[in-house]
Amino acid sequence: MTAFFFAACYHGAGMAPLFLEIEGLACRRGGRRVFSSLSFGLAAGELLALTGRNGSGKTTLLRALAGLVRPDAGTVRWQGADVARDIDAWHGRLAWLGHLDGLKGDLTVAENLVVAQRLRGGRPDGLEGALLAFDLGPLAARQVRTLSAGQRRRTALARVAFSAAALWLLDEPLNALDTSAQQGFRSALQAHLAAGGLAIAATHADLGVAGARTLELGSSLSHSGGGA
Amino acid sequence: MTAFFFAACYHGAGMAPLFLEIEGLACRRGGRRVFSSLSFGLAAGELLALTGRNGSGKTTLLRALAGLVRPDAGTVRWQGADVARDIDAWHGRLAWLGHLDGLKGDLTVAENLVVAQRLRGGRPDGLEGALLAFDLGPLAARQVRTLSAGQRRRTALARVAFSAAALWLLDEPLNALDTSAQQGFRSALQAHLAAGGLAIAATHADLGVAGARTLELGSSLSHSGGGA
Amino acid sequence: MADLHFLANPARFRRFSQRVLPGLGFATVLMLCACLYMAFFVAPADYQQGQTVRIMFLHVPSAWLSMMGYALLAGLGASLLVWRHPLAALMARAAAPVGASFAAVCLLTGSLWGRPMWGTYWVWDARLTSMLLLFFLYLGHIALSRAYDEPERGDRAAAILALIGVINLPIIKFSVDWWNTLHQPASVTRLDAPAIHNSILVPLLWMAVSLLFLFVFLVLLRTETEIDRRRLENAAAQEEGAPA
Amino acid sequence: MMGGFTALLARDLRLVWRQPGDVGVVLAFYVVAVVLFPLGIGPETNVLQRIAAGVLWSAALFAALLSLERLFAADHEDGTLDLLLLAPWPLELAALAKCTSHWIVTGLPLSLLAPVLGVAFGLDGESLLALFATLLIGTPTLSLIGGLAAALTLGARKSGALLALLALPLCVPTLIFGAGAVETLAAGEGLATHLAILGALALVALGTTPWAIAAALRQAGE
Amino acid sequence: MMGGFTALLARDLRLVWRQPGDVGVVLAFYVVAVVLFPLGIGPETNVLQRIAAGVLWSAALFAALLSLERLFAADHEDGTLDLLLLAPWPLELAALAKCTSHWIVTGLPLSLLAPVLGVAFGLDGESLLALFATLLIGTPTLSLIGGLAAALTLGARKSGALLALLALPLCVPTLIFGAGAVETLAAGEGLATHLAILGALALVALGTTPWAIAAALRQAGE
Ligand code: HEM
Ligand SMILES: Nc1ncnc2c1ncn2[C@@H]1O[C@H](COP(=O)(O)OP(=O)(O)OP(=O)(O)O)[C@@H](O)[C@H]1O
Ligand SMILES: Nc1ncnc2c1ncn2[C@@H]1O[C@H](COP(=O)(O)OP(=O)(O)OP(=O)(O)O)[C@@H](O)[C@H]1O
Ligand SMILES: [Mg+2]
Ligand SMILES: [Mg+2]
Repeated sequence: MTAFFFAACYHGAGMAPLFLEIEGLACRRGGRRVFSSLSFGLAAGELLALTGRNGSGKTTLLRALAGLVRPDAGTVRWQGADVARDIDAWHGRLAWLGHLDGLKGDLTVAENLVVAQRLRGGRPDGLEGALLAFDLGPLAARQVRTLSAGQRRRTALARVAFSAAALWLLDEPLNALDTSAQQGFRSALQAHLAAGGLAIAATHADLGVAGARTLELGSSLSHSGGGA
Repeated sequence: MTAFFFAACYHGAGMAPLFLEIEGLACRRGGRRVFSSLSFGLAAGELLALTGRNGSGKTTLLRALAGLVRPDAGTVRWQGADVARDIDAWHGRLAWLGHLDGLKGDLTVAENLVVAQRLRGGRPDGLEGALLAFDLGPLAARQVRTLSAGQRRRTALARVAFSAAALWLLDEPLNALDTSAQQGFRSALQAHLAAGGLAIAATHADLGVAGARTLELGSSLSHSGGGA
Repeated sequence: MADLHFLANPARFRRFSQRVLPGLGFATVLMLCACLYMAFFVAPADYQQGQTVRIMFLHVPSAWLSMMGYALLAGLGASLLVWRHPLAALMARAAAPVGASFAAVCLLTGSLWGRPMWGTYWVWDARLTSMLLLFFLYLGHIALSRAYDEPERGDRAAAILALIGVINLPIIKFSVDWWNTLHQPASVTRLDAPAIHNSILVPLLWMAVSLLFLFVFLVLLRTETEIDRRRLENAAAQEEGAPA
Repeated sequence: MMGGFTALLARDLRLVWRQPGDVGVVLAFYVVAVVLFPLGIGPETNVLQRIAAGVLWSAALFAALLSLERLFAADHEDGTLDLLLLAPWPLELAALAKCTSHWIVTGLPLSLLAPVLGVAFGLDGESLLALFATLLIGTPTLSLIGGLAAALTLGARKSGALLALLALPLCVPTLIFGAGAVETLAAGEGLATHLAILGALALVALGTTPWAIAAALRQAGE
Repeated sequence: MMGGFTALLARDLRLVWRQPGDVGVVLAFYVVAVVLFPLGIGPETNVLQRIAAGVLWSAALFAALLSLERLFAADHEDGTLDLLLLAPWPLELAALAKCTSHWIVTGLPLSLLAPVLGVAFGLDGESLLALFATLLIGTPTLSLIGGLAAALTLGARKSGALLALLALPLCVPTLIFGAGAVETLAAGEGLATHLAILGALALVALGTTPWAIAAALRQAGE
């Protein structure tokens, strides 16, 4: 399972206690403040579960961390350096799973993974492993448009696992997954964390990973800043 | 809550033990057989939970029941009559919730509900109740495109509850809902069943309704036909 | 530049404009009255064109102002995209319809003038067409800035368009030189001495100045309104409160 | 039954009403498209006058097609098409309602705008009236045929290529008689036959396309 | 960096390869659009010859615009645009790759097809060559400018017409010099200046639009 993580690229910087630091982050959508002065940190091997009611700002926070939404205030630091300084390098470090799966219906499952990896500038090695982890072997040659909702979600998750990125940003990863796929996701996530990776996942269900920290977004916390 | 169900329109036919009967249903997608000779029945006030692995055919079955997909074989009967005979009347009896929410981003939450009801040929009475049941009161005047994923899903569920249809067909209704919204959905569903309504819901999670029957679709069952 | 930065803050701008606007409005009205009088009663009729020459006093300044207005949009677009000046977006929103109106006036007076001069209201020559395109670019700017639900996004999209569309300005300016057309070549704005008689040139320039005052007045006034409106919208949005 | 029809029509018009700019945009596109041709051709008035009707009609066709592309696609993507398919009244009426709202929003304003542009091409009063009349009778056909093409391209993947092509050839008769009517007038003949033919084409389209559209939508829902 | 560019280009070309019909549709649209004008105008050869270049060029512009609408919209709707925004290389290159693939799929085949249609308009050999050359140099500009319009209208409330409204005015210089070149030739002058201007326009577009497109895409992702 861990075979397809380039562990070296985010391992070995053991002296830095916190990989990711968020400080005073604030976002607004459509003129409304979603959260403000949000601060927290995440160390290697840690998972942060974002919870909170519908509309509390989980998706917004994830998009702001990725740099897809420009925050009103605050900084995101990776190993001490502001990520806005070299946004391309930052993008190279993270893997994204949104509400939408980000797959091309006309390409097959395998092609989707390979293309996504090439677009990240990576080499598509170890495809088999990623497919296997999400039980996609028999579907590898199927066009994505002929897949069911859960099969598509699994493909999107396989893309994340395949990316070998240090930080996973996941928006409701368990959506549409059946129990065995949820189990597969859990082991992939645990392997990622064990290899020193970081993950932030918005979720309404229990992710089932021991030692996960939780950040609850919500009207009360979001204004005062939610410590993890 | 039950105020906006026209209970009369599907109550009072107490002599018929089974409202819905499915017999020998078979569907194929893209040349592959998804399920065949599927038979089951559902009486008034009953809930059937469709479970099964990703790709086992839950969505296909729901679409076939609604008449959106033409089955290869088999019949669907409502109070003894084949629904294919008068498909418009059949459509008038059911409420649909798909993987997609079926909402117009440019309309507000309240407008979406009213318009959907008008399109069903119904009168938009008791809107307040439907909004309240899913905690949508404060969002009623917001354009749907500015809502978060869960807020949209709640609006789609409110549309179903508002429809006063006898049969609810729900594809993964719990998707993207936070815990309190899940609770709200459960009470709405229970009220619907208590008023003599029927519901079939594809789900990977527990719906949390006592006395629900389960039909597991899957490679082993789907060929032999899954009794409930 | 320092001044611009100073005014980039909407609240400060509002204080500034409230102080300036009444005087500016008064001056604009006075000057317009004086200039219209000059243009229609003092300036002589042209020996070739007769009374129709008076259309020029409206036509030429509005052509200049509509081009200047678009250059302003481009400048505001740059300062929105590069420095994120919040005021730039509001001012661009305010300026676009004003500039579009001047472009429309230029087109209208031009074609009214064309009837007696060229025997037709409209010909598809390069100057006229590129001017029409300027009008379209204004329309595109207005449409784009209103095509988004989040006004900020409309502002930024329109700013990008303004920066690209600025290419049209030199085309308008030099179209008469690049293609030989019906339209008058530059006779005022030339490198050497203007080729117009002073009795017409002077009222023309005065007219241009007073219409410039009108332009500035309208843009400032509309910017102020935009600021108030944006504030009201934001307040309304906040009032809806924490979403359920 | 008619309740559903009017509900759908009202919904679509309300969606447009929310974005009145969208109508303006189609009109603006029309103006720009009409302006482009003289640009390419050059400013000789007699040539322009000669081809005015053809240009004004063809541009109307393009404007209609351009705005038709999304007629059903939007409903398909947000899942409301499923709700239409599941409405308890004939899908044919829904198809008709969609095409009607499209015509109200594009065909009608285009018919009103075309004569104004015709002035710039130097058309005389009678020709302008003929232009208006032919567009008013002809544009419903374009909306219906275009609606069919839009519905067909929603469905099976491969047919998309073949069937997008279908719209233009099907619209050719309307175009020929529409533009032809104005030219006939210039040649001193009456309008009546041309208008009658346009009317007949519209009736044929009205009598066939709603069923075809409904069938196409049903298979897109599968 | 270039790896990402070629990966994206290869992906888009492969998607087209999966649906070769989509290219066919654009070409067929072009043929039909070009054929429509003589139908509207009537078969007088001298008029046709006079406007041939204008028609062939304008129709190419429309064909390009029609196919541009979905350039970024498809990626936006299925979520792959987020992946492009999050790719660890400049978004400007992604914008360029998308426009390049659009040109390979439409501009290039249109340039090859136009001279063939030109024969039907009675253009002579030299004019045909001029038509081909101007289209070959001019169509990249159309793809770039159209790509910008597509990106600008992405998050906006729908409307291909808005796209056309934005793109058409910006494409006008290319159109004038493209169609003008063929006409100049007919008037006995050389092609060189026109081709040089078209080339200059293409370079200006190449030097500005990728940045503008990237900026527009970034704000659409918000
Ligand atoms: C709709 C038709 C017309 C349009 C769109 C139009 C447009 C313009 C524009 C854009 C300018 C400013 C050029 C510059 O400053 O470089 C201008 C200037 C001028 N126009 Fe027109 N024009 C039109 C018709 C006419 C007609 C019919 C006449 C008279 C025969 C005329 C006479 C002039 C003159 C004398 C100037 C001043 C040139 C100078 O000193 O720079 N225009 N026009
Ligand atoms: N358009 C299609 N063309 C071909 N095959 C399809 C198509 N849609 C679905 N299938 C296949 O049909 C089978 C059943 O799909 P369906 O969507 O009904 O599954 P499901 O039980 O709803 O799964 P999920 O839990 O993932 O939503 C799957 O194997 C899927 O790959
Ligand atoms: N485009 C938008 N315009 C205006 N407001 C928006 C927009 N998108 C989201 N919002 C609002 O911003 C708030 C946060 O939304 P967000 O999508 O981040 O919530 P979330 O925590 O992900 O919710 P969910 O659990 O439902 O996915 C919500 O109140 C939502 O209504
Ligand atoms: Mg969310
Ligand atoms: Mg499913």
